[in-house]
Amino acid sequence: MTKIIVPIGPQHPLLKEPVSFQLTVEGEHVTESAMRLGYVHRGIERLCQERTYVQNIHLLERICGICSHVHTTTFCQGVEALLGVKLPSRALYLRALLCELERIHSHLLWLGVLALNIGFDTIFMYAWHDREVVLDIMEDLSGGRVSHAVNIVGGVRFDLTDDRRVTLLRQLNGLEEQVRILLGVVEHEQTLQARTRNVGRLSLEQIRRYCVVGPVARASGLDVDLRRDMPRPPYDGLTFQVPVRQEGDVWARTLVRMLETVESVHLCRQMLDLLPPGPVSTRVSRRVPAGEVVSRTEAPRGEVVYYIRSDGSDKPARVKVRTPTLTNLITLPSQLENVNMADVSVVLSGVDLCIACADR
Amino acid sequence: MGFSLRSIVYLLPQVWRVLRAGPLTVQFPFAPPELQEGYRGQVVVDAARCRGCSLCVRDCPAFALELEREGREEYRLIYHPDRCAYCGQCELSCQFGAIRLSNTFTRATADRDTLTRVLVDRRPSPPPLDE
Amino acid sequence: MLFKLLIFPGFLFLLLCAFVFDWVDRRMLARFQGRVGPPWYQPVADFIKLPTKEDTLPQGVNATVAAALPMLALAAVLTASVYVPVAGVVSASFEGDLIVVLFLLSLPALTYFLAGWISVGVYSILGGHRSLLQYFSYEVPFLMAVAGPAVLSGSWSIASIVAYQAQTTWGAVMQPLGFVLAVVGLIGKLKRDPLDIPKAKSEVVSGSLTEFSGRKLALWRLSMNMQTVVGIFLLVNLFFGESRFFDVLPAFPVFGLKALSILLLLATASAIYARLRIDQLADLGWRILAPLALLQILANVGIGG
Amino acid sequence: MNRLLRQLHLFEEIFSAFQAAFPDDPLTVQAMPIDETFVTLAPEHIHEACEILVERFDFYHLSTITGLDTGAAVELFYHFWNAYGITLRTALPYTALRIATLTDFIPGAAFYERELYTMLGVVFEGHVNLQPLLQPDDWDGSHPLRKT
Repeated sequence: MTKIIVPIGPQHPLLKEPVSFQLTVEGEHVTESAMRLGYVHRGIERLCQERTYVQNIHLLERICGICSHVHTTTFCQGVEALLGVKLPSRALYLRALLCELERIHSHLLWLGVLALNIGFDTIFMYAWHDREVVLDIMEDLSGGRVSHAVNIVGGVRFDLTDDRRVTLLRQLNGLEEQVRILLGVVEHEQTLQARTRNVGRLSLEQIRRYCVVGPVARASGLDVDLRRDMPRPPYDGLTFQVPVRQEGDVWARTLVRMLETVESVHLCRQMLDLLPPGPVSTRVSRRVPAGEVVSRTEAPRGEVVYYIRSDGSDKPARVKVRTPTLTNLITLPSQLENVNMADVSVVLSGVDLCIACADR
Repeated sequence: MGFSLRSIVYLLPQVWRVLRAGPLTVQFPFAPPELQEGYRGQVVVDAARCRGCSLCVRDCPAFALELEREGREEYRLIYHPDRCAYCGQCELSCQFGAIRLSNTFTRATADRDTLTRVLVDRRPSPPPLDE
Repeated sequence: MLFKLLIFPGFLFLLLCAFVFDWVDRRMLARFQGRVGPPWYQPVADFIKLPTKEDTLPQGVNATVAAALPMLALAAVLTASVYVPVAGVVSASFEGDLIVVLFLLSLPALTYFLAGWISVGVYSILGGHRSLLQYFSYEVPFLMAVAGPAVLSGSWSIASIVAYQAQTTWGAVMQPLGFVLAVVGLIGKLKRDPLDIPKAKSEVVSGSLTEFSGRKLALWRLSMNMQTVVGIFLLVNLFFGESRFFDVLPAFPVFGLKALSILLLLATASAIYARLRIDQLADLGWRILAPLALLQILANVGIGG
Repeated sequence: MNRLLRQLHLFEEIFSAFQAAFPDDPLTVQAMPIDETFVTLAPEHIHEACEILVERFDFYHLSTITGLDTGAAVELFYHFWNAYGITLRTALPYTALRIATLTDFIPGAAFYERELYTMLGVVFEGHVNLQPLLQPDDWDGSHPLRKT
């Protein structure tokens, strides 16, 4: 059979962000793949060196259009460690609350994208409608739907009244009902399973060698979650499950993400119940003492790592950002080997591409 | 693989439920957008409170604010909405509560030149307002 | 005769139906998904918009063939419509017209494949391949399912099948399995969700039609929409023929109601299923649908014979 | 507290393993905030040290490799993680910006090394595909994160 080269990207209906794949296809069979990154490289690491810490928070928030809050959280956590300040515990709770809301939003968005890519428009609409509930909550709490700009070095910028807390708990109950419907679809719906089972399989050994993080790793049996394994307040005081599956295919990733969404709703509820009183921020100096720090958090897609080095001025000397998508992208060539052309969309959705994150 | 009649038509009951509940979306350009109370929109300024300290200009991450200073008390605070990221940092940086992001939705415009706005004008002879 | 060909149940009526069915379909799907859906004039607006767009073709494509293919598809569908009765009114009819209609309705699939074949884009070629594979998967069960009523009534004329149902009862009641298979086959024929494999957006962009634009694309769209209408009308005639239970109501609204019910079935199917893979469709077609269709025909021989 | 003790214990073991493997290297260890430990090594020992970490102590997860131009040298940081973070740091002089690749036993390091190669000009010896990662096709070969 003749070989043809099918370009996927930089612009293609399958991709939501520019990245390029060159697939060598025989009939309907993909034999080889090559990937090209860098279409949305904005040089954020370099820009960080030329802005103050205050400005950097807003810059780093724009690395990702989905998990923006977790980036600023990681950055602030690192800078606060350099400064040696201890945050009021209410601030930590509110920060984590928004992180968990963001996880729900990210996973629902991802489910919608997967559904769209396998031609399941209804689930796409449902998932994105439920995500809209989360976005509305976040907009009300922080002022922005995606870019919240609530983190400051030394705390957060928003507070929660008691009335709002009660309505929020009610909204979360409704949300859980909706998420459970979607979870049921993932568990039982026949055509969705037909498309996602046994596709893009990664073994535990591959996962470990490729240093894969997040739901992709957990779907292959790697039991790792920084919220649990590096317990920091407030997560050390909360109870939650880390869903792990052994199958390692796209279906397992879907299930893991949906189960995580349910867990996140539980976490939000716990945090609202345990929300301690007190101030939401402390005053800190604009200059950060010289030093270096590695800050890690569990983003919706996995571990986010920031390396921050300060030279004592109000601008960082180096900010290194490692986003989870970059690690997961490395696995794509081995996942794309010997798959059906129709499964390419499933495989690419399965790793939860966030090219803006990977390119920075 | 669990194969049952229910798994073949799993979504049917849900689809009927949604059908009965009616549409959930709004027709945006024809209907107003749904805004939350905490929404951070248009930048407004209380000119009387502004002291021209330029703290907001220093902290603005998008370089959307500009202070043209002609003397100690003579200055203009200029705002470029085309650069603004609506992050609200200026609101936080302002020590006098002069600048605020209001709960108003700002629509997109095709005309960039009309965007630049003078928020505070403290020049010796400000031009007449009716012009 | 000319009135029948051009106005009712001919071209103009079909055009109107194509727009109405397109709108109803989109609206129903939107409501299933919790959306508002397009206003009633949207299909017309779409159809007017497309011819005003620039009509381009990639280099190396035979312009005559590219222009002829959508017209051929449209002509085949229109010719088929001549033999399909609408509420008992039919332009032409003879013993064996069902076979002609089935043949004419499979012509668009061939033109669709050729459209991909002559095109130079990779997506078009992939889409063309897929449409042919899909054709082999759905066509046999569809033909067998549609042959069921003919076997039952002992005639290959659509009018006699309708008349036979008037004496007994709806074909869908006598052969429910055959009806379900025919609907599945129709979905495959119309390349609708969940069997829109040849034009799956996330995989092959727009399949065979990726390189088409302007007037040609408008013609393609029109032929697809008309195919939907003719296919649904055919199923109504074969499986929901005139029944004595509805004799009290005028024939035309009843016919419309039946056609829209089948459209509702199609819309529901697109709402509740994900797109299948081409090998899964071949599996479904040959391992499940074809044997079931054979079973139905055997049962029909038993009843009718 | 238990966690902290385990951490101390583990790092003592790692440190003595390093000392045994590289007797001539003046190793330094720093405890950093947020559960992180920095170990400074000579560049030629990095590959073996990483192998010890991965094979003997099961620090299977290489979080990333950070590169940093201090103005005097190019520093590299290998961030490993397994419940605790450990970072191996080394400094390469401008005259010899070469270091052995980790991709032979950690294929996941491929992208980080490619990025460092383009951003700072560090050559990873043995890397099978040392191509630009983020730069466009007409990249002029300059290194954006270099100070000079």
